[in-house]
Amino acid sequence: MANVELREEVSTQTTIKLDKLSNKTPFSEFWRKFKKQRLALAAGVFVILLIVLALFGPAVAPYSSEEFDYEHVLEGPSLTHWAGTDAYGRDIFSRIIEGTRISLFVGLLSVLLGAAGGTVLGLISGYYGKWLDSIIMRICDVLFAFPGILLAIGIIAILGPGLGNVVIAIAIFSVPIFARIVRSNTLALKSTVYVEATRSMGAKDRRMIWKHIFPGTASSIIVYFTMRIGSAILTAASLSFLGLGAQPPTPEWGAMLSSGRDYLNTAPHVTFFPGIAIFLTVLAFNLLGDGLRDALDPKIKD
Amino acid sequence: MQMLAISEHGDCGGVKMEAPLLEVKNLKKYFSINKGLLGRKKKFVKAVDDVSFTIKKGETLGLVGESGCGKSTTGRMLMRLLDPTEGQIYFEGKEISNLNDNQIRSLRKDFQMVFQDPYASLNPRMKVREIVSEPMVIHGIPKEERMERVEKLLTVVGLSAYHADRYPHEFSGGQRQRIGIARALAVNPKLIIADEPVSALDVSIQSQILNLLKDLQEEFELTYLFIAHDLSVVEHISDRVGVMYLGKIVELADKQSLYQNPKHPYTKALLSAVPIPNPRLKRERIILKGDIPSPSNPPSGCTFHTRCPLATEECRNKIPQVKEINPGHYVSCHLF
Amino acid sequence: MLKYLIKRLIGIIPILFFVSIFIFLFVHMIPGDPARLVAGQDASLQDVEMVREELGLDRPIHVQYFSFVTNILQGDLGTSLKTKRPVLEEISQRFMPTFWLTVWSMAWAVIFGLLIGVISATKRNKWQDYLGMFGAVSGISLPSFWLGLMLIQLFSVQLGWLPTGGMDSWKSYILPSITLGAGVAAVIARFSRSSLMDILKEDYIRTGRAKGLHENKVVWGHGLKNAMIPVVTMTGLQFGFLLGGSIVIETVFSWPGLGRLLIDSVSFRDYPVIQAEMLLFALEFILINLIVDLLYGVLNPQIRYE
Amino acid sequence: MAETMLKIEDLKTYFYGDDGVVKAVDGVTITINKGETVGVVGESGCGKSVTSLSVMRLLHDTPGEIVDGSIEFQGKNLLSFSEKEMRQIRGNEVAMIFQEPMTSLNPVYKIGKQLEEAIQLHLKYDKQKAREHAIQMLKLVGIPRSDEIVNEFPYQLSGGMRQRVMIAMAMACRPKLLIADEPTTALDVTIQAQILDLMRTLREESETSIMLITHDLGVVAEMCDRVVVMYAGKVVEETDVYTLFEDPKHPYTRGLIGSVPKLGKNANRLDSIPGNVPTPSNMPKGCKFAPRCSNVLKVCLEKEPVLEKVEANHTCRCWLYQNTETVGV
Amino acid sequence: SNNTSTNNNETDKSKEGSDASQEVVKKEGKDITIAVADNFISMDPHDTNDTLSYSAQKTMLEGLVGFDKEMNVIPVLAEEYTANEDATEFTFKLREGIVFHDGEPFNAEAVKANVDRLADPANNLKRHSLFAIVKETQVVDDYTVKVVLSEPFGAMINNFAHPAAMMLSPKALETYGKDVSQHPVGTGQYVFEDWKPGDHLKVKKNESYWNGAPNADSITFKPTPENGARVAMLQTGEADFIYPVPSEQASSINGKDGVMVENSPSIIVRYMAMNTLKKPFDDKRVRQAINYAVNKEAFVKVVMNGYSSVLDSIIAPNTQFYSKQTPYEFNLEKAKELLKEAGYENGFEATVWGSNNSSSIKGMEFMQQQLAQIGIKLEVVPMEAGTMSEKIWSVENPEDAELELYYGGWSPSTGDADWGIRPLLGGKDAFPPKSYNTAYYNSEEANNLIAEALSTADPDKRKASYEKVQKLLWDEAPWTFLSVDDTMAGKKNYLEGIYLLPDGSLSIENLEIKQ
Ligand SMILES: Nc1ncnc2c1ncn2[C@@H]1O[C@H](COP(=O)(O)OP(=O)(O)OP(=O)(O)O)[C@@H](O)[C@H]1O
Ligand SMILES: Nc1ncnc2c1ncn2[C@@H]1O[C@H](COP(=O)(O)OP(=O)(O)OP(=O)(O)O)[C@@H](O)[C@H]1O
Ligand SMILES: [Mg+2]
Ligand SMILES: [Mg+2]
Repeated sequence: MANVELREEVSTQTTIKLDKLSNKTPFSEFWRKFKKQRLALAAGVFVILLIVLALFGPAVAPYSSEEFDYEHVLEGPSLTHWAGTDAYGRDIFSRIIEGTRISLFVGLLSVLLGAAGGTVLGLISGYYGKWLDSIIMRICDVLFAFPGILLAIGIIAILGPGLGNVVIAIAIFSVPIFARIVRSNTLALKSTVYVEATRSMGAKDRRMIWKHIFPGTASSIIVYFTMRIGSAILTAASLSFLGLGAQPPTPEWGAMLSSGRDYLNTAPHVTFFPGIAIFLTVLAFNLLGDGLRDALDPKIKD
Repeated sequence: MQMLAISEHGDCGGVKMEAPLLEVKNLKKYFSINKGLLGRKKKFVKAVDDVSFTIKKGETLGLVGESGCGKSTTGRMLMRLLDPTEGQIYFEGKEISNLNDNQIRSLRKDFQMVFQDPYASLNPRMKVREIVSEPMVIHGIPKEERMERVEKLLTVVGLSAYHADRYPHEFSGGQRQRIGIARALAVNPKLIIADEPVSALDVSIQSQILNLLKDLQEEFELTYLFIAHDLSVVEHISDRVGVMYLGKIVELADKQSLYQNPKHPYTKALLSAVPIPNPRLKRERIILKGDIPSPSNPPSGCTFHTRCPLATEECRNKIPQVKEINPGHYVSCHLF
Repeated sequence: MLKYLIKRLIGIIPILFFVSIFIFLFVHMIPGDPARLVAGQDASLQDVEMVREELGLDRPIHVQYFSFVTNILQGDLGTSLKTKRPVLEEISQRFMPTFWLTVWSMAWAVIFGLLIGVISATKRNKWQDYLGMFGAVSGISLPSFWLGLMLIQLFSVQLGWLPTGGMDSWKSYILPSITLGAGVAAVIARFSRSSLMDILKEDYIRTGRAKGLHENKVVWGHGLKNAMIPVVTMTGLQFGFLLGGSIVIETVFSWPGLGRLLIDSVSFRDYPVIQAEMLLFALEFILINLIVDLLYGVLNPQIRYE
Repeated sequence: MAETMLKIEDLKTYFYGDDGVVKAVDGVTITINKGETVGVVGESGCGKSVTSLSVMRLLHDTPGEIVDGSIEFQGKNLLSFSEKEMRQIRGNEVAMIFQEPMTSLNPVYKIGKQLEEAIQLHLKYDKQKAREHAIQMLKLVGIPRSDEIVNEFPYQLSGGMRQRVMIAMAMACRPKLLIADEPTTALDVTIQAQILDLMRTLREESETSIMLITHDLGVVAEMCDRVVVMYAGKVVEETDVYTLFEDPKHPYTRGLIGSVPKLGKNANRLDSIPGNVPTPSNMPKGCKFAPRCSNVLKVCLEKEPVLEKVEANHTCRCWLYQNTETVGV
Repeated sequence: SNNTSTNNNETDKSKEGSDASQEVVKKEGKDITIAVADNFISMDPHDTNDTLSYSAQKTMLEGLVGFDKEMNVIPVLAEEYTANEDATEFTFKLREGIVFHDGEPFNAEAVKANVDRLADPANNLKRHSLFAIVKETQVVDDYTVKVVLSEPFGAMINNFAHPAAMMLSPKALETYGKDVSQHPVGTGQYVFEDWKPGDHLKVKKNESYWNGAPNADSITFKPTPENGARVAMLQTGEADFIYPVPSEQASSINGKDGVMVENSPSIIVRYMAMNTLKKPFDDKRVRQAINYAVNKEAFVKVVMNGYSSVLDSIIAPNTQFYSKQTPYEFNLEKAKELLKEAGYENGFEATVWGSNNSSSIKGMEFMQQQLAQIGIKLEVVPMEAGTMSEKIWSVENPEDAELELYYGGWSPSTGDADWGIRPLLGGKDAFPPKSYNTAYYNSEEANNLIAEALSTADPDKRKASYEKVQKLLWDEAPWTFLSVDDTMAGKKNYLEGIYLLPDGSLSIENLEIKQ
């Protein structure tokens, strides 16, 4: 009898309609906030464009990036060569298009590796705490204590030059950054009531970490990920500037910038266009990151 | 029939008066806070300091006290979310305070918790269905059964099945608290520890939840440890009530004697401090002076002596013992 | 407070220990034979061996580490393999230029960054905010060496207002510190904006307004001091960025600082100099962050007594 | 008739947010006389705080805007005041105590400085005098060692003490009107009793008018002369405190009083108002309370009732009590 | 020796677009700033092995004898010198009345102190090797000094002419000890003022210089590694003279702002060495094919921006005993044919190593493009100096060498053929790590010819041998022969008498400021 009564009361109590709020998934919520940010949206479109370029670039590029023409070196922008030609008479526009793939590859892959490593370390460190935490954090401190570029120079000196090693170098010094962010997020999430609730049900560590804590850190990881891509591209460019980056004739933007810097007053377009490409790309990733941050999690900061 | 399944143990439980469902003996929890160079000199927060009580099957024990007096810490120790510094906890006669994490895990389904903050206690990234079925996943209940049961549970707590595929943020506070309760009920617990389950809710919603908890208790023969700071709420829901002050239970009695005939000066003051929603009722108030002392630096003797209007020299120096002044009425005060 | 300081200083020791091992291994892992580089082009194989022995590079690595550490503890950083001058002297001469460059960069970055941040936060979603933030994001998005070269072109070559490099007058600080500080200013601007925006939502800001305080006083007095707390921490971390940035910027602006010395020593495999310099970087970074933590205590009274 | 201190008439404060317009305050009328304490009760989100912030004109940092109505303070329309004029009123003639004592004090400044700021600004005291006055105020609100406390930071104080500092700050310039927005919600019962006691004493001494916002009917019963009940941005009932508890008219008020567990009354079940407070995005047409009302009429679902006098000194917004003539209006 | 004199306007490449009648710009004061590409390492001539440091030292220090522009030995601090028959005793008659900058008299004692310092192996000086043969230095009288050798050595006077034998004040040697490298005290035109490593080195006019005070009041050397910055310094007048001028910018700055860029052929050769121990480079036809496949004119134009000339022997024309060979003309057909003969019809893959500065990267990239035309895929690996030394000069066993192709340059500092050939292609004894035979080229015939040339002092015989060896090596093609660099310096047009010597060192003695 009590049963029936209970049910009746229940039915009268649930008169509120949820329909108006329907389909508010976390994603739609995110999208609603994100699409209001014009700049970030534009940046997102630009990034997508870059990715498309990276995938199909060589097909669209008017020339091959290695096609040299010693008769037409260092020519300024014209109808035939939209961004002019470089010291070997190669079409700078085509090279920039092809370079998109490389810069994105370096940016994405290095940060991806760094984020993966850092996330795992951060989760472990934050979740288990104690000596594990101390050790991981001390290592991060040590890595932190050195300027990123310095570490990269050293790592490349050890591993040898080349894009692959640039990726590894950037990944390595991205690790502590992600580790710290994820750790602090983990610490915060670990003490949330819902994680405690799960623990009180008897969940194992693995479940707690992957089902409850990791998804909670995901938004900061994504935001940071986007922003770090920008700095990874810049670091790669700096390394190329110091002669430690991509190998010729790879049309890596930083390498193009670096090799063109001797023509700064004779043929400024050789540095200008790759410089703009780097600037716009990094800008786009930063703006996108900003937008994501505002939409995903207003609490994380630089 | 499924309803029966949920109340399984309630049916066969019967009345076993002899052994209490839960027995707590001399429970203590000291949090250490590092002070001094390299943390060598340890300082303690005596969050819970020598607490003993029992809860019988099917009854509700209310625990009241002001903020920071150790109510939640007690609750969390019972849930084994915290390890007691000292003391024993017996569940159905079996000591659970010395089990390790793995051993306790399977026992966890017998006691569940309802949390104070309905906004924070649900993972915002999970759908209601996942939230409610999570304890079942953890305790290995097969999928088909889970799905069915989630919907049943939602109905039981006054929501409907079609809420299952929504996210917590789409619900109001009261509804979320219902989801939390549904989750707690999912694995047929015997004991529910409710840590201020209504204090974050509006009055009109609070009464809904209180009614629901009462109904569920009746239906599933649940046992509650009900933690709250609102004396009227505790009075409403509990059979027996314990009053805590600075990590200690200062008075513990059945509801009637405690509210009608409070013994401890603190209980008296507390009761008189509650504003009564009746403008004509002008009561004699005992306004306590001063603030609640910090548990990291508790007063000597009776911890209440700094605010007690009746404090004597003895109170300052001697820690009072718990005395049973009437059958079932325990007080810890030098006056008795 | 003093206790805290002592505790923190003691806490540095294990980090430095890790750092020293790390540096040592790191430096020795870099391929390249300093003995050959020291001996020079004309050297015979025997000469190289002699140099190796003279430099102690033929000893087992742990012995080398041990003597490295004991020497350091005795205040002896060794002698440069390249110039044969004491490393201490080598580094101390290069320290001030980098120090001042860093300080000036940081100074303008903090001032401008804060200014932009505060304006953006108070003029939220107005054109000032958009302009400020676009500028800030641009600041982080520019390759610093490119910015440096462009500034030289514009201000030195075209306009002839400022020197291209060197360290002769206050004027020579302008371009390098702008270049070096741009990224940091941008980070500070963004950070202080979001920090201040959070703070301005706090209850005590409302309290300030309810008291009848002028809006400026609320923002600059009550808001900023609180907003500074996280900004200060982050600024400390940016020093690391500056130290790293100086490596590139010093090359561009021919700055006689540690960054260039490091590049030179790395290519010469001048172990003692690299080691000492990396140790110095690490120590500097750690100390700055210690100072930042103390500053944090000054800003945040609650920390003080812990 | 007593002197009118504050007269809020048909105040409408809307928020323009992501999901469109939120009518947080949608036609609120409250009058407070000199020396009177008026309670404002209602569930969370019904617009109590927004009403008080509207009076203080402190909405400019939110997407909120006063779109209609008038707020008269001592006969002057506050809505026509410039920001500068408002600053002279704020903290001076009208002061406010906020809900959260823990966060309403600036953590980085000493208590003394925070108190003196307003004193120096409004009373034009010099530093020395302002300090003395601050210490005096702290003594008045019963803070022991007040000359030391002025040199301490908020984190060194307990919640009750901070709330007392807030009260001292609000009272420092002898305001004519004090708006207390849930001043005791965050505090423990014994501390709440202290604070309420203190407010009562202060009121008696200084004849300040008080607008006391709360959702605790016990506090209302204890403190107020008159009570305004709000629901979903609107005043639904207004009367003196005795009538409210003895003869509540509006079904919401009745439900509210019934759902509070009362000390000593041992009911097995509480009355409860079913359903939830409507959210801005699914505001019902007609009477906002209709979906939860046990006495719902057909008209309730279609048309919004108006606030109308049902007895002398008792107004109510409910179709059950509406005259047919007014229905037509 | 036939080092051609450095005629600034000898080549007209630099003159394109330049206005020769450009007005002489105004110079405030007589303080000269010279921007250079690198840091100075030491100011102790006895312990120096880089040209740049010597360039600076030469403003302050002098030797007993020196070289003139044609690399002839001329007296400087010594009025005359004599050697005994069997070349074991060299006697110098010193110029009288000269004092060091610190007031110490320059006399036989001073010379003895310097030579003894150099001769003592315990001092561990980098230039000890040049004087290891000295047995004893005797003070004959105040102004006569006699150096006795332990064995006969006819070319000893050249060692004395080397900057390594410049004289330091004995007092300075005593007071500063090793630190004399920070405090050079000599007899030269300029007096050391201060040196902030990495920032600047400043010398000021020596008013009492024995040969008349110099023209400039002071000279400040500023190491400016970044090309653009160095050029900008010259443009803005922060520097009065810079070197090297990056060839990329030479024509654009020349003739503007009173800037003159001066270039002249150096003795620096650019080449790509091929490891002849390794397949496929062990096959002469492959090596020749590569030589045919590279368009040297294009190399000069693209990589060197026109500021170099095509290399037509293994040594530069300004080097002693140079003999011109018939260049491998650019002929892809022939190259492909040769490859086919060698069995590499479809080309092959190889890796080229080189330094990581931008011009070297550019050169390697050019090689990559050129060789791609005959199906050879080059991987370009720019290496930072330390790594390269590890990769190339740490390999003890030639068979273990990973090196396939090495892109580099060589400047025979002594300006003679021996030093231009033997360290680079002189057989096993020159293999890394001993020396610079990165081609691992070892031919009996060539080794014999080199030895033959060394075994005689007769210039004609030597010339004949060197002619033969050049012809042989040209045909053997252990290198891809590329170009001879120009020295590139930029100056303001009020400066005269300052120029670069073919070996890239700076000559400043006759500096004049024209106003
Ligand atoms: N993890 C911890 N570390 C240190 N001290 C703690 C910890 N958890 C709780 N405490 C302290 O223990 C005391 C009791 O806390 P507890 O949360 O049990 O109080 P409570 O009665 O539940 O209070 P509230 O009504 O505010 O929830 C408090 O003084 C608190 O500061
Ligand atoms: N800054 C704001 N931006 C948007 N909406 C707001 C803002 N402040 C308040 N509101 C809206 O105004 C309505 C009324 O809020 P208000 O704070 O006045 O409620 P309240 O009655 O004081 O509730 P409580 O008892 O919880 O303090 C709420 O529905 C809220 O959503
Ligand atoms: Mg609690
Ligand atoms: Mg409110």
